[in-house]
Amino acid sequence: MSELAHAPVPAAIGTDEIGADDVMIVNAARSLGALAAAGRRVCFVGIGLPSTAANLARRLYDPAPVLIYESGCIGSKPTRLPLSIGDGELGDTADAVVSVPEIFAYWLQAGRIDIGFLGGAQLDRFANINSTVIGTYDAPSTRLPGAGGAPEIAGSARQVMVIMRQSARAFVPRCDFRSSMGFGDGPGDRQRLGLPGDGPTMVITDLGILQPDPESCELVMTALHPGITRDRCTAATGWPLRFAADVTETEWPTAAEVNMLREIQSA
Amino acid sequence: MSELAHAPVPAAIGTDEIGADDVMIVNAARSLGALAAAGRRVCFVGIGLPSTAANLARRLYDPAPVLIYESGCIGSKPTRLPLSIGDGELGDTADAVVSVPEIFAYWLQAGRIDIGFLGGAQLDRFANINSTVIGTYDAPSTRLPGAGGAPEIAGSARQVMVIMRQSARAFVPRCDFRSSMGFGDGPGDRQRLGLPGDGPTMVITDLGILQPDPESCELVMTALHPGITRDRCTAATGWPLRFAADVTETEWPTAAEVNMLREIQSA
Amino acid sequence: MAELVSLQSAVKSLISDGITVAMEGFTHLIPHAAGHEIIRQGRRDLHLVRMTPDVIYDQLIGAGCATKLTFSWGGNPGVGSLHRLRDAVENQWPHTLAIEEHSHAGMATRYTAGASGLPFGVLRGYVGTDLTEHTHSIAPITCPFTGEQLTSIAALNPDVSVIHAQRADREGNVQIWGLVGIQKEALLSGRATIVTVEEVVDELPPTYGAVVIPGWAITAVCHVPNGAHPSFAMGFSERDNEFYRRWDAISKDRDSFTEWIDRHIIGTADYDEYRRSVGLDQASLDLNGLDLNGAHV
Amino acid sequence: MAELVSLQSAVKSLISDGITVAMEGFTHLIPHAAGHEIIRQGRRDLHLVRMTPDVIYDQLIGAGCATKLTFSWGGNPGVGSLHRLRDAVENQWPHTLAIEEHSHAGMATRYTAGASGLPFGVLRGYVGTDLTEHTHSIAPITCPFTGEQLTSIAALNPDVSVIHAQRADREGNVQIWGLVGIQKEALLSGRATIVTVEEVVDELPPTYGAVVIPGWAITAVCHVPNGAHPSFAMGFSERDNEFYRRWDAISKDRDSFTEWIDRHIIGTADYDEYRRSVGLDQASLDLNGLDLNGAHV
Repeated sequence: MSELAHAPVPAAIGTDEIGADDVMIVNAARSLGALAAAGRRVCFVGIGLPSTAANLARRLYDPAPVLIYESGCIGSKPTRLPLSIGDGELGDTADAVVSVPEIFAYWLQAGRIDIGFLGGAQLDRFANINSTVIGTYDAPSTRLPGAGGAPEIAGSARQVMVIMRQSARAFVPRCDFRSSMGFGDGPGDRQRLGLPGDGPTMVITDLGILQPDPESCELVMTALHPGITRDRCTAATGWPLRFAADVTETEWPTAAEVNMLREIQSA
Repeated sequence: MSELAHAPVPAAIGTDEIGADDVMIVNAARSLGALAAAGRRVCFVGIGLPSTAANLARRLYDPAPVLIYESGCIGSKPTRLPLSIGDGELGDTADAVVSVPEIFAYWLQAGRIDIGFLGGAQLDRFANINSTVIGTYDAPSTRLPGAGGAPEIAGSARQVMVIMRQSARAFVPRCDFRSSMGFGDGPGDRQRLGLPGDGPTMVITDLGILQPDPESCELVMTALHPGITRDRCTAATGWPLRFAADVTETEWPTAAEVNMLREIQSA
Repeated sequence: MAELVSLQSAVKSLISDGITVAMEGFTHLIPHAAGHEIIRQGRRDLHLVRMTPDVIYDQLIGAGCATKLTFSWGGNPGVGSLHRLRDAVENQWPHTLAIEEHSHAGMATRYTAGASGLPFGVLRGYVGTDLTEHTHSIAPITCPFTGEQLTSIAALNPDVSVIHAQRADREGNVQIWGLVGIQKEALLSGRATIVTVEEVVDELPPTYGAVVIPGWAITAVCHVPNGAHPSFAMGFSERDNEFYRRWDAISKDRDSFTEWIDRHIIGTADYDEYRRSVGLDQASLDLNGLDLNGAHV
Repeated sequence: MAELVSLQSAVKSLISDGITVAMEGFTHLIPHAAGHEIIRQGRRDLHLVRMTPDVIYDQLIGAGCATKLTFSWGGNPGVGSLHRLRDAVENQWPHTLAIEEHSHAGMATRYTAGASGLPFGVLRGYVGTDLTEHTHSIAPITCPFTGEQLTSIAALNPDVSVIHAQRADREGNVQIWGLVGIQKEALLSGRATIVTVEEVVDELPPTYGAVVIPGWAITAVCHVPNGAHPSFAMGFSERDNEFYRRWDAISKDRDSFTEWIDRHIIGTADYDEYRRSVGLDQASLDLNGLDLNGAHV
């Protein structure tokens, strides 16, 4: 837990400690809620942080995001957070359950997914994601799980949201391995490669929010969470981090947001 | 009805008249029964005569043929003969119902079909089938329904059985249009084109049975139904019909066969 | 997010002259009511796509709505010819009809590619047939790994895809069961989509063999009970084989066909009126006591 | 026509050293009992194929059964790393493991092509990633109709495909429901197939969302109740998340892993004995009163 845990806590929340992850998750949920309100509801979610934030948004907002899981679940409404992508709960509460080939072909590849919601081990300045290896591919210092569904989610979703804890180890100038394509080596790469989606439009971290510079496609800090300094962000970023002209401060999680998060976490 | 209708009827059958179609259907059913006994059970059937003969075989033999319909029905056991390929009865009685793309991709194309059982409007000496047009394609004298499922059934089934009424109009030297490939223009054509199946191994008609000559692939008469003369067959064939060295006579339908046929027809 | 609207307004807002329309249903769930509404609204110059044109397209073609047909089998199943289709192809009546012809496997592959967002699909098909000489939608393709030659076929993405289904809920989530045929691929390949349904319910009940398509993937859902007749909807009706037989007589002759269309389709305001006009009342389609001879045409 | 046989004899007769084996189940219905039997029979030099290697392959790899792995995501879902897989890739323990790596969409396309009798499949995928540099199974392909460049991928046709399912009847017809995942495509892509099932019944009862695969398309069906544990079979058991967490500790260390394998798998005659050995009795897997802490490992 970061110093956020010790940040002044509004009385409204009572004694409940709000950690940096809570702030990150709540902000991700808010973004999904805003996108749903704007008509971008269909969200292909990975397990872990994306699934937690997406389910929080589903409980907080109307219209709610429609959750798609790569196990073939369309419109899942789990009452408890799944440990795996294929928990029975995801199928039991889905509008439709389809095969794995179908979820990727008829739903993702066909362009029916508004938001691809991803995490990763490494993220670089052009929002490419590494979930494969740290070090070289043939002699890795750390073998990570691998790409899974991410390459095609990153390619075909109308837009991509990333949720990751920000640190110099994870936010690197260039990924050791490019598992999923963000903006490649910069402007025009996605178009050149014929990737239909807009790519990563927002990276939500435990420190704030990064978004691609419209010109350079480089991720720049556009918002900070309360109590987070620019120096802290710079230190937690492996490339010379730039800040947007108008960096905003995110709103501290409300009692309603935190209580709902606790409810789904404890379910 | 041919003169068969007036052929001497064994007492066993009582007064029930046995027509040329009955003889054709019963003989087709026998062939399916023999193939099922030899382990070739899975039969992709077209509607009409093939469906009637296949259902007769299913009721007469154990092991019985497994009936596959292009509407996506696997293992249908209809109690009454379907008028269309998609009668509800076919789905209600099936072991499995799958989508149309799946029946063609996972089941036919993958080589899981033992016997493709087809009819047609025109059949030529190399067992190619025309179900598209009589006359030229652009100005047809008769527009037929078209190829439907036949081209891929003829290509991918391990072997093909054809059931057709024999006449000089239907049994032509060369089809006006090749809707489904038999042996093309002769030996080696299927292999040259990479068609996996053996092609038509048997054509059952109201006059007898034709099979491809192992050398030339030309259809030759290998069996005649009781009371059918060679001249009759020659007159009913548009090419100089050849007869096998040992032309056999088929067995007259038994009471059991005819009674079962009447039962499924009247159901 | 599917809108629950009337069939009239769905056809009016989505189907305009000259577009490509696929109306699917493999014997089961054929969207006949939607076909009638297109005739009623006088659409012209349509490119109609369907694996098995069937009576529904015989009506549209005879009524002069179409100038092109893409299909794989054009007959009256178990009965014989589609006389209006034949008259159009053989005698250009009521006018010339361009045709593009495929096999069932080819059409299924085209819809599947379209539903998958791919520009083409691959199959083992057409080889050795004359079909290859009469379409530009297929081409040989070589496997990059084995060198084997196969057939590639262009994806189908109709401007509008129309299907009939059993049920929808108020969010427009659609439930289909029984012979699902090509319904899902045909629907998901459409740039816009219309689904007519037997009933609209608050919640879709669990149903054996059911496929559910989420409402957010559908443009319009229309409540049209018995909207598939003379085709059927498993759980709601049986195939009206007698109507298919009667259609042979109605459609054989241009005058009797035209009279039938004028009286029962052009001459009726909507599908309910059509059903009364041809003598199909609710009772005759009630599963218990279904009267297959109820179609007095 | 599927033979109903014991798991031991199915593995003995169908799985030999050096072949390619796919054992699928996307979190749901993972054929763990079959994996144990392969370890027990001491198979070596296998090429293991699976989208999500998971604990089942961590066990096979650590036990030295495999020299190659084809996969798309190799982790302990919701827990962390697969330590045996990592130890094999990072430190060649117990020996070198060659890997071929794909995306989920790519693997799904490979199985689908294999199940369809095609040598390759086509997808929009891999573009812009480094995955393309480490496999010979993908190649660019150009659409013959639009000129667009897409990705082609070689079909998968394992020598043996193994899945777990809920039910079979005496003819070996198999019924699967819930998250059907990649079960059907993985099974139908196999040159030979083994299906372990929770129960064998006289007749398959209608079940919501069920997929049925005919027995004549399957080589061997084996009755292995709870054969998916710690994965689950909808309608019979719940995922034993606690076991997945415990596996992290067991597998972290080579000695504790080896001791666990020797004691509970090599040291047991069959799956029933294994289950007693790890303290999983029937009661602990009864859906009513399921004890997620029942796995004393």
